[in-house]
Amino acid sequence: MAEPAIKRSDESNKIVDEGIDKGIARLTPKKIEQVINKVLAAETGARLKTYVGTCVHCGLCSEACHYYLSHDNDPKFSPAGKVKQTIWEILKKKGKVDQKFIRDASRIAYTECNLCRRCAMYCPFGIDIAYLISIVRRLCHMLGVTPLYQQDTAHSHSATLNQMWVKEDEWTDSLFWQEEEAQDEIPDLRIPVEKEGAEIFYSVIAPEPKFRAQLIYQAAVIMNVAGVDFTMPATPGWDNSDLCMFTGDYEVMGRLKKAHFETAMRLKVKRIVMGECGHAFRSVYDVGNRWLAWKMPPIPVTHAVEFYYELLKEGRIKIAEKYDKPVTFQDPCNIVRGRGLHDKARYVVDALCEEFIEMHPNREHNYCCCAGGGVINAGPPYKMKRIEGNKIKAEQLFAAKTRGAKVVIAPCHNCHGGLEDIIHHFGLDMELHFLGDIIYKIMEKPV
Amino acid sequence: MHNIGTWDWETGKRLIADTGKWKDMFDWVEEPYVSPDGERIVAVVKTGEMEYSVCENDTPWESTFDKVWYLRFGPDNRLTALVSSTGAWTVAVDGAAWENTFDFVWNTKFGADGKNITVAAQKDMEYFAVTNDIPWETRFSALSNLTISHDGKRVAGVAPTVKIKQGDIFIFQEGCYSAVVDGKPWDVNFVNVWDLAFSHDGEHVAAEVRTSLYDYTIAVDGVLWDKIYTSVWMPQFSPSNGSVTAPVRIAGKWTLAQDGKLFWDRSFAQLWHHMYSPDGKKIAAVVAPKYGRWTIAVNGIPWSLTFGDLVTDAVFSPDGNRVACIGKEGGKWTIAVDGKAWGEKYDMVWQPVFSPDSKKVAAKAEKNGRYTIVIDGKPIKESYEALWNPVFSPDSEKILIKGIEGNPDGGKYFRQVLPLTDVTG
Amino acid sequence: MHDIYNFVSGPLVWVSFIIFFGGSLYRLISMAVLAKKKDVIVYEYMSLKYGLRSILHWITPFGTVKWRKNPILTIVTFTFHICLIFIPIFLSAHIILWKESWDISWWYISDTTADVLAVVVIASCVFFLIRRIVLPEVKYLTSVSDYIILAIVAAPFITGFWTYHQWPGFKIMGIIHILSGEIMLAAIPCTRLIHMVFFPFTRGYMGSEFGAVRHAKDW
Amino acid sequence: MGKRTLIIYMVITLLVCIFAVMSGYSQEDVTTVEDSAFEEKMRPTVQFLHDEHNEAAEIEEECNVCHHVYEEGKKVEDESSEETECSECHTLNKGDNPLSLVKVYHLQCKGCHQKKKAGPIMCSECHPR
Repeated sequence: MAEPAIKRSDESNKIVDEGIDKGIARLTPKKIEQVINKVLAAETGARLKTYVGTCVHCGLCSEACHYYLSHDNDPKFSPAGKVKQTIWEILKKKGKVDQKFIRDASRIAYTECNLCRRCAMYCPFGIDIAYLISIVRRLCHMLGVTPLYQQDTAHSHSATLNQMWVKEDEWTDSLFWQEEEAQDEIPDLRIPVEKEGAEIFYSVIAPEPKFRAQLIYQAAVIMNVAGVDFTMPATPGWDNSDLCMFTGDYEVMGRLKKAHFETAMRLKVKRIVMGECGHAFRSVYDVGNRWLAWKMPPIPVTHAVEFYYELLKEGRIKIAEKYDKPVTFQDPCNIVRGRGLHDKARYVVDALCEEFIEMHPNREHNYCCCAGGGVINAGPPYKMKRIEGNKIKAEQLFAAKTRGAKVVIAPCHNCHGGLEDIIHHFGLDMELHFLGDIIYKIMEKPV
Repeated sequence: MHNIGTWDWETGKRLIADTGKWKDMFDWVEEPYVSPDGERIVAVVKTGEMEYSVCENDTPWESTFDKVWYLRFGPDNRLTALVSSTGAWTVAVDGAAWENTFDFVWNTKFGADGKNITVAAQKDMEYFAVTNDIPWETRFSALSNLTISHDGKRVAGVAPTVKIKQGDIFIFQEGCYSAVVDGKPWDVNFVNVWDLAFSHDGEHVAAEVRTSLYDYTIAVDGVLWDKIYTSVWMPQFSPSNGSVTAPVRIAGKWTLAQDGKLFWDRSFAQLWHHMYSPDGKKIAAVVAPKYGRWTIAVNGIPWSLTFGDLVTDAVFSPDGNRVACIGKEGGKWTIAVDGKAWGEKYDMVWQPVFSPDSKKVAAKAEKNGRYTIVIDGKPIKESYEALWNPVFSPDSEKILIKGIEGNPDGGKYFRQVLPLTDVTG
Repeated sequence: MHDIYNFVSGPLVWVSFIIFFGGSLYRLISMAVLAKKKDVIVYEYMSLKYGLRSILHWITPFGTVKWRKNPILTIVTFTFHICLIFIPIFLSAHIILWKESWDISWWYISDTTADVLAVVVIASCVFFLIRRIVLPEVKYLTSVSDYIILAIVAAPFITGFWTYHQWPGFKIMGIIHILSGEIMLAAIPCTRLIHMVFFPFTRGYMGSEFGAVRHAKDW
Repeated sequence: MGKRTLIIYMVITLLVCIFAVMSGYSQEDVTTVEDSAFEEKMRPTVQFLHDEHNEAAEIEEECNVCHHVYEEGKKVEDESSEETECSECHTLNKGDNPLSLVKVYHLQCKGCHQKKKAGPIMCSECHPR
């Protein structure tokens, strides 16, 4: 295979999204102005003002953004370029913008920025562009102009406290089902449900019981083999994911985090361990908890990467035979820029795999997967746009491949979803796994 | 707890079961549960290939099931379990299964005297509640927030009342949910309905509702407060006058409102889990007086003691004059009573318990993997492998301690009644 | 001429310094007050250690990935900013004026050095101007105000250079030089030049969030 | 005092004397402002046509407008100091900032010009290229 092929569809701006289009149809310039000014007055302050007043329009953030790099350096996709098209204009016009403007702002904020915060490391002033785009999303939410699929997810969150309309019985039943499946392999395996006083509450995102139940299975095997005293709840609050954080529905975001942490408190666990998901970590670690006035998570949250690190370091799981295919590693924004887990992740990868090939750039500087920040949740209408918006990731993966990498490890659901599409679309022909997949495969298990 | 006066309050220690032996008797023993009076200790055990039962005081039930979970004792010391046989789920009470079976049951709830047992159930993808083996006649496409009245006679939940397809966001936003009381939905729909609360007499239900994506308020028996807020938390009925109060969010701060009017004159960075004293004269709530600091406010006035991590499980004394809660600071847990924290810090503490005369507070606490009971800040001498919440005698002079001594393999479960003079000097 | 000179070198200096210091202080205080009211988390997560850690990396040439990836820009930016502050403070002609008015003085650089550095600043401004016109990602962000700000910054150096070399019209240029310096000082709190004052806070806050909360580097 | 320092002092004194004598001779056609204390010049020497300046300033008879003598902080009205270099009184002590002398000169010339609103006041007007 040569260089990744560039297939650009200029159709991306003509994408039909009923959520946005119908939302726009309900608006009037007067309503727009009213809502914008009300929200800005009530919810923004020194940060917005200082960031906008400090930006010297130098363009240095541009090369941080995978959208910009993937769109042949089109300035409209640069971080500051997106800010210019949205919040600058809103502030300049004091909210007197029309429906078309809001339509574009919604498209930019929800589908052309993953809030990955890489640009904060390229702006000399450390201007938090993800925060500025989040304000635009908040405004769009308050105006009712959100991508349909994302909004539906937000509705699911509000009605069921999980992301995928999973009903209370379905959740518990899927745990029983995975327990039973896994008992075929390890007869005394148990997924303890509602075990008060366990050491750990293992929390996951709703796509796991819904589509990727094998991840629960694998986690159960790892937990059981390592002798971890864990439990999973039988009540809402089991899901740690949070698309409301990304649509801008902070009130429901808070409700979700409250349910999650209060479930941990009710179960009297010492900490929460969560599966390989990035955005959920962001929401429990430094976004959702803050909205509720918890300065730090009231019950500590350990991400799977760090948890695997502990298990391997303490020798609680042993590797029967190292994974022999050469691997590369995708550093997810929310646990690397968001939690500095890159070194622990490398410890885990080195402990599991024969050969590890770095992607470049890596660690805090890794390129975003282009799926996070709610973008993949904007659904099928934006799929091609999302894939084409990350040509640079294909190039980065391809470079790792030419140096021998056959497998990509992505310890985050969004990264996983994003990379899966990129690998497929650009014909990269690489395998894609979670860390848990590999641990499960190569760990020593009781016979 | 029910009929507490009839329990055995004779001072002394009694071996109830040699739980350490259970591991030899069964391939599979789950974590034990103890009845409120401490007379029974039970656990889910495996009695054969794909065959589970409940072991009670060293003896398994005669009935076996494909799966048993959610062992819960009612206030009257009856034991319930959620059981399935050949794919059909039901409730077993002291080993006797209900006649009706379902595709799934969960969320067992008890009325104050334990007579009324309610679960949420699903059959043929339809959802409803079942009380004492009697299911609701009406069924819904989902059911959540199952809530029972004080006596357990009435049951409410939240259910979709308009058929909605996934992805139809605009229909959702018109309002497709309502509260359902004893199977009968309110005749008004909301975008969302969350926590419900029954009035003390069980006659009325109040609910947190969202009437659009942005407008939150409280609905009482389906009638909205005339004020809207940017968010609300769970409402409560006053036991004395039947008014409804709820934490409400105004301009980014939380305060307490009563029947749609501001009730407390100060606001907080957070305010939730408010509760009435038994006489209804006082309200206490968990609050954050400033960002990242947590405490209890009584009638709107916060304690000066605050915790950085969290405050939870607050409880009023029976006379309504005292409040105790769990507080956590720097990863360590303790109990605070009336604004003063116990000196000792623990790895975990459980909800504190007041004596009937309101003078003493006891709590289960964990340190270095061992459990003990702490009374007014002082731990009792013994520590345990497993322990359940203590109970004060009706005359407040004794305390019932239910604990497993020894290591888990050789553990023995004792029921012990201690005079308080002994333990606290 | 005397009247004009006396005016620009007397009362206007006062005015510009008052606007500069007073204005900057006002911007700082109003930011702090507003943050206390609306962005309390900024105070909660601000960390001296991690804030400084980030600031130090960013004010060190080639101390960040960004600086290393763009060497020419890094050199220009750093020399520009250093000279911009260094020249006016350590120029002998300015110090003589301080000496005459307040009888205070300090170390100064030779006029030849100053002359060379002034060329560096002017050249840097030209570099920035060309960047703005030529680079699409910068051009896209550029508004008229950006050119005006650049002109405000370049003007004192161009006019100073002109006056020093006594090119035609240097007397008028001398007046313009003083005036342009005053305009620049006064413009700092009123324009995006405030970035000079806000830098430690924006960078420090991001450094704190990255370092103290998220245990990661932001450079 | 070391030998070396002594020699330097002697040389300076000698130079000053020569200068004083020479300037005495050229009194009639002073064209620049010179002071032996300025060893290293930061700016070109100030061009100063003594007589023309005084004529224009109408101070031909009043030498002590510039060549003043101060005693105990008071200007002595009928004395003047034509024969003395400014730096003799406005001494540059060891370690003194040379700017102190510059300041004196500047205030003398520029100060008066500003007061009278006549004559040059900006740097390059007096220090030409």
